[in-house]
Amino acid sequence: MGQEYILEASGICKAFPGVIALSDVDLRVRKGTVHALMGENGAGKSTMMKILLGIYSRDSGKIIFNGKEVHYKGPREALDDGLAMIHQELSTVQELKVYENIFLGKEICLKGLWIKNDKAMHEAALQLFNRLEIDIDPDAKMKTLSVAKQQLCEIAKAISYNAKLIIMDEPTSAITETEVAHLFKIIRKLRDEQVSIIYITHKMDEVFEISDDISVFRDGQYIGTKLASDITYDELIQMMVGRTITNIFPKEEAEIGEVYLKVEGLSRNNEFHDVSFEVRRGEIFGLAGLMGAGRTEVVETLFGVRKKSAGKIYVDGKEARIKSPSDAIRYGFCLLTEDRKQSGCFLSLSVRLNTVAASLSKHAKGPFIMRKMTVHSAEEMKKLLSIKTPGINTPISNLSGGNQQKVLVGRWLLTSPDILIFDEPTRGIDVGSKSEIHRLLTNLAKQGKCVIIVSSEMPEVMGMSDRILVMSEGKAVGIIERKDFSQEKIMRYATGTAD
Amino acid sequence: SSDGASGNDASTDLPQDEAAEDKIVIGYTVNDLNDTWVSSVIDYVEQWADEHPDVEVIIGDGKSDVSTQMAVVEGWIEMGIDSVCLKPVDYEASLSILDSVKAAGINYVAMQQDAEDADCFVGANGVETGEAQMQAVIDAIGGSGKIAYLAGTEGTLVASEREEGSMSALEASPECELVAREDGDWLREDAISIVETWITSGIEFDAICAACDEMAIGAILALQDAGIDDVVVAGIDGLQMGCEYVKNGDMTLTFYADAKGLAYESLDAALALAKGGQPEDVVLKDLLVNRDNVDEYLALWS
Amino acid sequence: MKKSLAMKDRLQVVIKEYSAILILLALVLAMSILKGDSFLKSTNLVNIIRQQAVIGIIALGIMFPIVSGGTDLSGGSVVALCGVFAALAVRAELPIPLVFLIAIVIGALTGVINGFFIAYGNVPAFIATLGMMSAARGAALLITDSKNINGFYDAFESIGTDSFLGLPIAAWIFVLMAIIIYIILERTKYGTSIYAIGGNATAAKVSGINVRLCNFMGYVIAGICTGVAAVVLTARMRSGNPSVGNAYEMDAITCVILGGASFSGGSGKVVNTVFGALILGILVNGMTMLQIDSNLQSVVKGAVIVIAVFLDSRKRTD
Amino acid sequence: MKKSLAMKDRLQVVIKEYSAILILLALVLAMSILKGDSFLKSTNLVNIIRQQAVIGIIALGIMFPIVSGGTDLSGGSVVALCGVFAALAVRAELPIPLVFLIAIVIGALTGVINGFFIAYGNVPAFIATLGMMSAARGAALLITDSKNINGFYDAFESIGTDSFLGLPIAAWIFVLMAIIIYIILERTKYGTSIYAIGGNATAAKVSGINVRLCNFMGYVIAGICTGVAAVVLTARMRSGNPSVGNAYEMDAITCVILGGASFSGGSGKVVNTVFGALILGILVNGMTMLQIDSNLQSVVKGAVIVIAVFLDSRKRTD
Ligand SMILES: Nc1ncnc2c1ncn2[C@@H]1O[C@H](COP(=O)(O)OP(=O)(O)OP(=O)(O)O)[C@@H](O)[C@H]1O
Ligand SMILES: Nc1ncnc2c1ncn2[C@@H]1O[C@H](COP(=O)(O)OP(=O)(O)OP(=O)(O)O)[C@@H](O)[C@H]1O
Ligand SMILES: [Mg+2]
Ligand SMILES: [Mg+2]
Repeated sequence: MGQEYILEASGICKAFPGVIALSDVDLRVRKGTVHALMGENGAGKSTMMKILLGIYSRDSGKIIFNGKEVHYKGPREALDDGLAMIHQELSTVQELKVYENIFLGKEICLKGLWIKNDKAMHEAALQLFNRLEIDIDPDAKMKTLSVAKQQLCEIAKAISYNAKLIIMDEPTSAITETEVAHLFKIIRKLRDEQVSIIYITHKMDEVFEISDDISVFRDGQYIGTKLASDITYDELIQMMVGRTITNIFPKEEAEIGEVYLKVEGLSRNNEFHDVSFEVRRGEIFGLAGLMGAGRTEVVETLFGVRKKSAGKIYVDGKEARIKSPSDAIRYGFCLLTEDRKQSGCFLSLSVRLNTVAASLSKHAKGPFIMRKMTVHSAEEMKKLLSIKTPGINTPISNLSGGNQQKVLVGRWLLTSPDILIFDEPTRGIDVGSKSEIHRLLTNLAKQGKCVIIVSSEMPEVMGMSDRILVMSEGKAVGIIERKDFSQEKIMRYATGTAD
Repeated sequence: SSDGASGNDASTDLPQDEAAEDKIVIGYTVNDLNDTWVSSVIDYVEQWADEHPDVEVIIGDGKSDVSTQMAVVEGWIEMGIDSVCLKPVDYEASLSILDSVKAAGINYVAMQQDAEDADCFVGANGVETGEAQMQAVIDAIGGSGKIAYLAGTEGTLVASEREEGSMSALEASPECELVAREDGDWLREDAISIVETWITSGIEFDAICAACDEMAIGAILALQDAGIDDVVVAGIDGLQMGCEYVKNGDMTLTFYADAKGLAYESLDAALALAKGGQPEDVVLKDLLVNRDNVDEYLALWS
Repeated sequence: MKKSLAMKDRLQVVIKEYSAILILLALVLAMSILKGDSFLKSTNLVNIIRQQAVIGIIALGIMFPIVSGGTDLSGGSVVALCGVFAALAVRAELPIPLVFLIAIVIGALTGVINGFFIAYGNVPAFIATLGMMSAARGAALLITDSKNINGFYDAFESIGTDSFLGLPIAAWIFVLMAIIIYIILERTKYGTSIYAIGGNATAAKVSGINVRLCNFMGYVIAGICTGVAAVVLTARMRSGNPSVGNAYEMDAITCVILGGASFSGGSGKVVNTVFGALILGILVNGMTMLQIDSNLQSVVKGAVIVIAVFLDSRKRTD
Repeated sequence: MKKSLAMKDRLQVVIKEYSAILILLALVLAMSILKGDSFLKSTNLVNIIRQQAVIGIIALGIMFPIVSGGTDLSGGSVVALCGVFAALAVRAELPIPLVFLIAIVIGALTGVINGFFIAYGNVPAFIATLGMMSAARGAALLITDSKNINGFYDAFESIGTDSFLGLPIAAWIFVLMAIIIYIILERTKYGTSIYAIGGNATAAKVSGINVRLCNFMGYVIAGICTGVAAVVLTARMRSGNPSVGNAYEMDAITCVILGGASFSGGSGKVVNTVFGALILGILVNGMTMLQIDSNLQSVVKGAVIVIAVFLDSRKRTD
């Protein structure tokens, strides 16, 4: 075991108003290794990383990077020193082109001038993408890319700094297995080039696949570091949550009733065509596919966020005319969207208002909001979903990513929906909470509700669903029954190599 | 050579659409059409235009902005009109407008402010009016006492002229003291608030001299609210509203600024110039209106 | 230990949410020292409230556009347009409730136009309301031929002058409007939707809120408030003046922002807007009392507003 | 098949990005039909450019605050303040480059103050620049004692009147400024940072961009542009007038937005801002030529701006 450390942080403390995010935390990363950082939502992982980069100032502690003690005042200095980061929340500039995003802050300029050299940047971006085997047009505007592709751009951007240490804060939460495999190939190549990686994720199998060392945080405290080869799955979970979790995907057979939701020939311009399926009461229905397959578009169209160009939707045998999300909610739909920052959270508002936002009518008498009722509901959801927050009146922006996601789950539970559509429901959620959410979905199905989950995590869709609809390039290629589930089969459908 | 550009010559040079109508076209531009007094000038301009069906009068609003007024006149020059009457937003800028108007061979009537190259001048002297107003106020309080002044919008020509005149009259009367001065922005509502505040802050005054009737009325409303009725209030404009306040005794005096004179004299001059004549300059007098002669002026409005 | 931390936190939250009152207190203190005898006189304090009633009522209405993430620049012109109609109604000897109704309807109508273009036409709020600013001014001047409208009956004028229980009627109307707006914005479903939209319009839409309708209604409410303000202004001036209200929208927006609302939407409290209006009022009143040169007043006013917000935002980030 | 789609797409992109020119063409067409002979005269077209030079140059500078997600309301007052200083310099017979320098320094100074409070003091741009609007106006009036400053030498006045190669010098300055601003905003690293900050300030920050410094610089550039505009205006007026420039900031912002920039920041093209300035110019010039009643002009101007942006935004969403 090489003992040369690229990064040694010790005694790091950080407090936010009302929260102690980190107390006396250590982290040592060996040169040329992949160091996984694990911990529940709100454990302080992202905060620690932002402190390393100088985005947050630390209250106390010492950081030695590449042999010298550092006090970064901002990301600029860190980046210049060879410390780059892929952030948990997408941080792309939507109006700029892809290559402009990649070279943001480090534009290639004409010699001796401040004038940009767009051609050179375009070329360099193309080369970078080729090296990483990513198929994205560097000239496209960022906003025309799917979330997954934007995530790939972020990965490419971090790599383009030629850093000595790259921090990856949940880089795979928005991408599918193919891209994950691809990312791992890149990571291994980087490791061989003596680049170190801090890899934060909630996906257990990834950790064991890619990492050399594993460090665990819990409640802002440093629990320990182990060699990945020295620790078992259960031990790791024990370290993270302080207890053991037996079943991550607690699928229980629910009684399948009659068809409740029927979708016929749903189409939308050039996004997807002729998608038809039925979901029965008590059924968990999965949607799988590669990124860009159009799953998000299908569910958003179902929910009235996007306008359909053809097709019919039946709920309980009657045609449902859905023109807007409020129509959909009236028919008993709910939709947990895939991008919580863009279309989920009201960042400046309190956890309480975020929780009740979709069920205002339920918390009102006539036109008036009953504050007490909202407090009650918010507290209830906080308890039910074990949301970690100083209080329900804290702005949701102060919560960790996973806890924000839980608030959104709570928001939809409060609408007591009949048809639950969850698009990437456990994105960024830790193992403990993940199994809670899965249990919750199972229970809802048991109560006779329809559940549709879209997930890029193959074990999740396969573990949870009764049937899976696989999509490929905007078409529904086939529906697979639970008894026929296998990764290979789904992949064959998804890549369009089925028959 | 451009000096003698007569209407007859010009009409043959004009672009077709003007020539076809064969009308004399006069552009009449003011500093700000929405000023209460200016709008009554415009009424007389329209009246004059009705009386002269053979002449077309175009009205241009300076909107209190030099560039706007310049742009308006530059547009007219392109249209090839015969005469321009101009009440300037800004005096120096009007000289630059004057240059381009003369360069295009168009007649120029200066209003309110004389300019050397202008073909004719029609207007009153704001400094004199201000001086006469303050003198009348001083007389009304018996030659000695405390006076507060409500000025027009800072930086506007008329406001500074009137204030300059008023202050020189005040300096000439050592018995009188200026106890407060504020910019009332020509507005009634600002004047109300200012005078209310003066009263509560314990400033005592025997007279309020306001640079226009609207502000004088504002002062009166504030005084009435506070139950004060022994203060001399003076304005300038002498329009219907002001005269009514003089008539019922709330306003002590105002000055009739000759709106009709400004409209008629300048348009007559512009017409004469367009026909090749050489009209004389006209100096208008702003006339004192008080209880004794107010009925004369009220009669103008009936 | 933990408890005292919580207390401190709570205090911080209070200071943060109601910081406008601190600025207000600071100004009051400063004026009391400089000019205590006349400034603290109850008639003066009542005057300040009355003087700020018009701006304050407009500011209350503008909260809806601002909290929902938009803006409304038409207030100053619309107050003139509504005032002109109110004055015409008064001159026609219509009873007071009808005068209010007419002004409110005209105000609401301008709000409908603003709201239509902004909420349903995707026109940026700045442009739509700037257009309305220009159009409403033009309309007011066209209707009146640039002249004042006079000849009011006494009962109407009393809105501007009379008092009730020691407070001028204008101030009562301000208080009443503040309560109504408080209830609508902070106590109803609709108001919560406005905050949500300001927080994140996409998320609001996905949560089943009719974003367009709510935004639209916000501009209508802003128009209605401006209509009410117009009646108060007209009664105070005892005439309908088509060129009144110039730049009132700026003062109104300043009140809202001084009250701590953010331009990016999603925040703002009604009571703070009222404080904001009083801050502006005291500033102007104080400078008039101190007989500061009126050009210097512009400089001081600008500086005080910026520095107040500056100190405020420093305190928050600490 | 795929190719023709791409062509159509590209056309759509062009229409979307340069829609200001369509409005411009529509207005030119309308005026040519209504009043072709006088409107299309080259002297008239040149006049329009000269008339819009001042607003246009201010608008170019305001692009930095707007693209970075802020705003600048101080332009109208700052142009007066800089103009006053320029006029004092001219009266002191200083050479033209020095006059420009002085106006630019004063403009930059106001920008420094704005930028300091906004970028480093977390004061909302609206409030900081509104404060500057008030303060700069007061300062201009104080310095001049509310009077004009006259007595210019001829060479200076020629900036406002003379032509070079058929184009007035004022127009040349406008064109030159447009080119400089184009290069800074759309061709340099700094400009890209401004777009990035407007698009996503957090992303910009984590990419190592010094967000505060870039924002700060943006306000300074806006001030500098206003300084240049002030010299042109002063030369055109032949005097330094402390009350000039009222509401110029609104016209300038309108130019930028008519050019398709978004208030939320992150978008906007220099050439479109120039088109925006010409659109406003043609609108005013055209209405003067058509002899539309001036109050009606306000109504028409407001309506045309809103409807232009409305049609534009409809076309985009289609
Ligand atoms: N800007 C902030 N202001 C206040 N509190 C914050 C802020 N950022 C984080 N926190 C708090 O600090 C704690 C640690 O958050 P952090 O984002 O580091 O967690 P995390 O381990 O990354 O969790 P996740 O897995 O959900 O991303 C949380 O309790 C969170 O509420
Ligand atoms: N805003 C947009 N503008 C234009 N095209 C878009 C936009 N959003 C998505 N697309 C395109 O639509 C297609 C499908 O999008 P998306 O990748 O979100 O589907 P998905 O199946 O939900 O994938 P995933 O959820 O894994 O990202 C992609 O080709 C994407 O480029
Ligand atoms: Mg995190
Ligand atoms: Mg998706």
